[in-house]
Amino acid sequence: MDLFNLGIRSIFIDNMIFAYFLGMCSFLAVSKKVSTAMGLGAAVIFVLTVTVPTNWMLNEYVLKEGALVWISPSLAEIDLSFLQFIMFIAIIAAMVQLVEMIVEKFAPALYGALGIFLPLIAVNCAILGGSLFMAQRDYTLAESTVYGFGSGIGWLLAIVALAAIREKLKYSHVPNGLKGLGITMLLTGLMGLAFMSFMGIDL
Amino acid sequence: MQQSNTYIITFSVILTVVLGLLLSGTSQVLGPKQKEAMALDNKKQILGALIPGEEIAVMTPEEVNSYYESRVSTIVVDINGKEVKERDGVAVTAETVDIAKNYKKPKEERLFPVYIYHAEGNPEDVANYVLPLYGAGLWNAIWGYIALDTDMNTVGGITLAHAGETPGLGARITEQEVQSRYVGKEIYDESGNLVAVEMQKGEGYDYSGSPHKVDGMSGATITAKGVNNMLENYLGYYQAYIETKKSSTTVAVL
Amino acid sequence: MKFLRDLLDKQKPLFEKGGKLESLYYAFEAGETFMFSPKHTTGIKGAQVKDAIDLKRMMITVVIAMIPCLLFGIYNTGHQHFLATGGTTGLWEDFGDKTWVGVKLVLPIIIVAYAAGGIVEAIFAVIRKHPINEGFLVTGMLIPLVVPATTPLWQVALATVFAVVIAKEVFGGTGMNILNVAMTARAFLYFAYPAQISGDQVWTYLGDRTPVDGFSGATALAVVYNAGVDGTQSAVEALNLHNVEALNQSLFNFTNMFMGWIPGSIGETSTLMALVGALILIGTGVGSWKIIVSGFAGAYIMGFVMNLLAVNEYMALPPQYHWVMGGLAFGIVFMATDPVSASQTETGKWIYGLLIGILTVIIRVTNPAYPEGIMLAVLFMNVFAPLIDYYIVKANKTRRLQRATV
Amino acid sequence: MGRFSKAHSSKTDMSKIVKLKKGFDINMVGKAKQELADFARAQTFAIKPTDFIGLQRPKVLVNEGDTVKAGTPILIDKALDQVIYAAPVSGKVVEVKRGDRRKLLEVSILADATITYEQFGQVDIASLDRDALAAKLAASGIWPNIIQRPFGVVANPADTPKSIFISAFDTHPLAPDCAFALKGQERYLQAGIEALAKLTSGKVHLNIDGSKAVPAVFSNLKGAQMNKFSGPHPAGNVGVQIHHLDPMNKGEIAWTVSPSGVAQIGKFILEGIYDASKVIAVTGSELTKAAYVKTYSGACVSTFVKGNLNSGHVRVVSGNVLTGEKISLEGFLGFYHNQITVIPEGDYYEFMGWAKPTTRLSYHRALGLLSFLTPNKEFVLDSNGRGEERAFVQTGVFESVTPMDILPVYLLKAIMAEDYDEIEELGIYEIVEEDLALCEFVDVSKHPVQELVRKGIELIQYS
Amino acid sequence: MSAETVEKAIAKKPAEALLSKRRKKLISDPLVDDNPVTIQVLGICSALAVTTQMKPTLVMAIAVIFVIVMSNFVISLMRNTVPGRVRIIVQLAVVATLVTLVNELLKAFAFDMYKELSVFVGLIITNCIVMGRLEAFAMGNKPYDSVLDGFGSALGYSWIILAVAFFRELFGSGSLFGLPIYDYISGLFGPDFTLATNGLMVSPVGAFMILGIIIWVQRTKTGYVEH
Repeated sequence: MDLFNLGIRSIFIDNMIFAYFLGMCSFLAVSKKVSTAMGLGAAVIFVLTVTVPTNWMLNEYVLKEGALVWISPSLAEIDLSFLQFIMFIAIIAAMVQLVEMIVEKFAPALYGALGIFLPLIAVNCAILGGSLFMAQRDYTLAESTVYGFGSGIGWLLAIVALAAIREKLKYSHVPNGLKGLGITMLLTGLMGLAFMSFMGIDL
Repeated sequence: MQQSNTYIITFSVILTVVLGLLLSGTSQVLGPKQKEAMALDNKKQILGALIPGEEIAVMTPEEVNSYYESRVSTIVVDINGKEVKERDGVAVTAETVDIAKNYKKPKEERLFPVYIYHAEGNPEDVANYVLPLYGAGLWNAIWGYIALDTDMNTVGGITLAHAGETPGLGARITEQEVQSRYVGKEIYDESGNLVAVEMQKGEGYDYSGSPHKVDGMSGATITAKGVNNMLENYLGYYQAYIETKKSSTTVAVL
Repeated sequence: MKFLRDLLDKQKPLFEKGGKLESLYYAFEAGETFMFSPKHTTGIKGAQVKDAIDLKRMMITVVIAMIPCLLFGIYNTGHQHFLATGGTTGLWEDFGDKTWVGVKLVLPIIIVAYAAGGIVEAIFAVIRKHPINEGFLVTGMLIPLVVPATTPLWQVALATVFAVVIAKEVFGGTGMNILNVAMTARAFLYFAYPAQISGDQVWTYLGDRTPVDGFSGATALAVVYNAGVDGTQSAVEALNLHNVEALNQSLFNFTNMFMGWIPGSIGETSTLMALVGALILIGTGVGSWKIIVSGFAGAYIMGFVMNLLAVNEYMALPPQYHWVMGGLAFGIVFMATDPVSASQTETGKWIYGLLIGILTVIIRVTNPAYPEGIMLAVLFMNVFAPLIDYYIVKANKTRRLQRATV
Repeated sequence: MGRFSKAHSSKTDMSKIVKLKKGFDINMVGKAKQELADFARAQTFAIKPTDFIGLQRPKVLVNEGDTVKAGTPILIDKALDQVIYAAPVSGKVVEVKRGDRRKLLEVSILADATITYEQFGQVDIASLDRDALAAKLAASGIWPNIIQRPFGVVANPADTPKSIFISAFDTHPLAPDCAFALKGQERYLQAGIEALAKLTSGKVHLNIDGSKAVPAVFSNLKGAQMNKFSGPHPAGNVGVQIHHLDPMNKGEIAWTVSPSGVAQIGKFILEGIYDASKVIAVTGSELTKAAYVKTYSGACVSTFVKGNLNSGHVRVVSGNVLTGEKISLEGFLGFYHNQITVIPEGDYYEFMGWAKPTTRLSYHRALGLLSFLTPNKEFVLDSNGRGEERAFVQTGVFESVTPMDILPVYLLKAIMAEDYDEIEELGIYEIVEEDLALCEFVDVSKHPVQELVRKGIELIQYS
Repeated sequence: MSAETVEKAIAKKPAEALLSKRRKKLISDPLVDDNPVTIQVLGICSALAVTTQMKPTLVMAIAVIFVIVMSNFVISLMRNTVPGRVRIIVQLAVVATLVTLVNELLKAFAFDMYKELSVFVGLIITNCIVMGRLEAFAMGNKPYDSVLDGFGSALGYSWIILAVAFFRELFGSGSLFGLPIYDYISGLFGPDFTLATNGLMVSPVGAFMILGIIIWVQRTKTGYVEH
């Protein structure tokens, strides 16, 4: 039940976009069509679900203070947490590469759909954000996986809904100064307002 | 520009070594300073239950440290009120106990630090016992410290903090005005049962006659409920310890 | 009428192209077409005759459908005031006084909402050179109905301005907006000034009189929520027992809630009046019966599912109670059916309405922060309506495409 | 055939029966009595290039003062020059009227007392191959009766359509009864159908009103698949019928011909002449006498209308009130029109017209619209615009008057945004203006729907 | 072309002024006309979350300026030695190192800020402006120019988030840099006069709204229209 709760939280309440503004660059850039938004969203889910638990293991067994005791108890004093950022981002970059290669080899159809988005993802704040939040909040391995997956779903929901709205907005009469980024910002704000309905939900 | 693999590898190795050295060097240099900063932060929070926030805000780090050193001593107890000096072969001090992390464990395994506020330089001349609090508010975690007078019944002060309560509503628990409502309240009823102090619904009522009730915060029922639960829980966890102290002070008075 | 027409004809050249006040043309046009439907005729090619309805008439129909809620709301505002302050407790006693209290409170809110909305509309119309939208006829009435009678007027004005600008005008005006404008206004108030639109103190106007002993001011939703937390009595019992002692009557029995003799936002308390509005909307075809039916059905279904789970007393509340508590009926009838922000495909309307009902109950039961789920459910589904439509339109395209390749 | 929910079609070996529920019959005052009136004969006749959609670069082949016979070439389209647009009557060319930038508007002919015909010779269908038949029809002046789907333009004789559709009934307001208008023309209809069957690789569909008994004039026709359609307007629109029989897909071509066009083709086959005569309905609330009259394509309507009016301020419409065109009292009947409608002109102000109760006709039932109380009443409709244009507000009415699996509002919005892919995917190939004409009528936001449809078609056609 | 002019062209160019016109433009362009946030739509992610108050926002802005300027400088120095194939990784590594430095410094010397900014310092790594400037400018220009370019972009970014924070803190908390502005104002008008703070401003929604309106105003002024 706790895991379920965490999943719901990460999708709706701690939504990467509406609560933390993470992944905004690609959120704004790739939300013009539902089909591409869907592709990027799927890629984000995929990468988040893979990198958050991976980084959890890295953090747990390498970086944290005293994490290295599994090698030798004498290493208990060693605190490598200053390497957290650089290692996390390295893992993410590497994982994205790896995922790209694996998908290309074993699921060419999926690669066709996700391929162009994967390189974009390495520098998507939401991915790094997922790992950093995981570390800050001290999740367990299971929680990390659920959290990564849930955050991805939340991100996908947000970008796909935005894309559908933007497709509809083609017929609107938006003031010149607001076209593009401006209206998308206001729209994201309004969507955030709607997403606030889930804040405080306690299952 | 296409370079050979050897070049790339050499470059990467050099870069990694340089950056790694730079970072570990910084970490070595700054490490102690960071630990100090963390400890200081902790101390400020504890003192918050005892002296007004504005006073703490103007104190220099040295002043905080020396004030804390001279006025606060600590012990760690378990759920049964027994003092814990070490666990799993590691020495335990109040400063090393992470309340938030303990909150995740079953209460039997938790460690409960107690901060004893005493006359300057004299740990025997106790003024207050400060107990940590931790719980869930409306959105996120809330925490704080409560100071009990030596009778282990009267509230000497409370400090509350939150991670993300609604500003203007639940977030008001950090206001001096709200926290001061607790001062002078009692946690035991006449028949000696632990009842804690309960924040009421609605605001603007006078509860000066009821020692276990404080005025509520309008529109922040859930946060208030969170505070109530947190108080009830933590006073409950410390009940064993409180009872021992209580009996000892009662004896002393007699 | 002739005099008025002549007057307008005389002034018209001033506002037309080349006239001195050309820039204010649309403000003039709004006034003119409000008084006189225009004389222009159909074009040379295409339909030579037109249906008798226009957007203005459609919008005013929605306003008319809200009148029962408004009148009831005005009276109920006064009634609740007298109940809470120890006045007469009979429903129809002191009819005049109660009406007067209600009018005194509600009328200024309506005036402020219309004035603020109208001014913003006019400014945008003049600057952006588009006709003034009739949409604000509806918005200006909806906003007063979804706020408590005690809401400060400046907040009403601010919320109206915010909603009209950010939720509507930046998209190009009525017909282009994504979120329901009135709901955005309410959500704005809810998040910006929660103290004045939530809690127990805001629903009943007390004035400078002191409430009777035992008066709590809580809404039915709050009572049920507390019953869920306490667990000492069933939710229905809690409702039935509420306020019995002080007022010598059960405030929240089913009939009272259905009729609307309970505290709440001005226009939302009476399920009966909302249903009268629904009849008008469905009868005239202005509101989608699909959304209304599926909305109520969704709430019932989710209420029923909650019954099956029944972790606490709130969840065990009989589903039909969800229909009569809070603003569910009003929200589904008047907010969810807004043709602009709702799903625009016929199949989509079923899904849209159903999800609103379901979400409302979920939010009510599981979200202690926002007892009133309907507002957020409508907004949330407004956000997702384009996505629903996207897939339904896509299905249409796919059918066409498949037909071609088969 | 898609998931079209409100239509039930049952397939027999030969014909289909389709029942449509969506749509709306506009019930107006001024139906034509089923009798031929003795109006004075029309004097002048015109051929208007603007009647032929897609006729881009008309070239006039005659000069003012020339004498012509019925069937003499008057115009050609330089873009499709094998198709002749011919004189409907014999007589003298009195005017070649041009508008702005010398745009050709009409060529009018003062008719002889007795019509003489160009002789093309009888056609033996069996002995000609398809292309030769097409070429012969194209050169005679009757070809423009054949319309191509998609786009609703004059067909190209070089194409072979997948099928040819004839809607043998008209559900437009005050529309003429085809059976009455074609009485006695069975022979020509039969020959026309045979000729058309030769032109297509598929079937010729003859669609008749399923709510009535099969009119005698159609009952014995052979060589065509007879389908029955019933329901309110636009059940009689050939576009709607195509949608339910054999829908148009991208890249496909079908042709449509009106019943009077079929009869004209048949007459050409059997007698070798271009006889542009047809029986039209003279209708509308403002006429003293509403009846049928026999005349020729492009007739000047003044002799039918003048002296036949019961009020002064009227609008004369060539065609019906949904898809027709406003013409003057001296104006000419459109090439494809079989009907004139005369209604009151609506250029008046009305105090609080948007709110006060009215008994005017409305598809809706909003506040103060009392027309629903009298469902069988015949209404007098005038040409008032009934409000100003606004943004689309989606209430689902467009869908409820369009018995096709098409999303009209999405299509129209895509056209407004000039989104080519969307326009194509949402079904522009399946419609022409008349198919969404009812949407234009019922629209509360008063959009020029038919104009938009044409714009969309042109975007796709010329992209 | 005469021999003379050729000779002139070959002759060593005079050293460019320390702040020549061209270099000034490097700094001023990103402030308004080519603002990384409002025009180029970059870097919105990482910092909006901290804009509820001026103080953390200012710290964040300084951190971003430091990271962008330093990384531009370092990468520009290495631009001829970095292997093309791994340049993204190298850039990431350099940026991550710099960000870690900032984080460690904050932790040691401004612990309150460290707590307040939490993970958002780390997220500077993925701020699109940083990587964007490295790729677009530092990889192909000399160190000094790169520093100026980075400084300009970072300033353009900073004033935007500071402006957002200004309105959010003022309307949302009634204060600026923690100074209770609303209280002062109320004080001027007597005890009955109170200004209510707007809760929406402290929620993320407020940030989107404020930024949207800033973009609206700014683009209307510059006349920039996105298609």
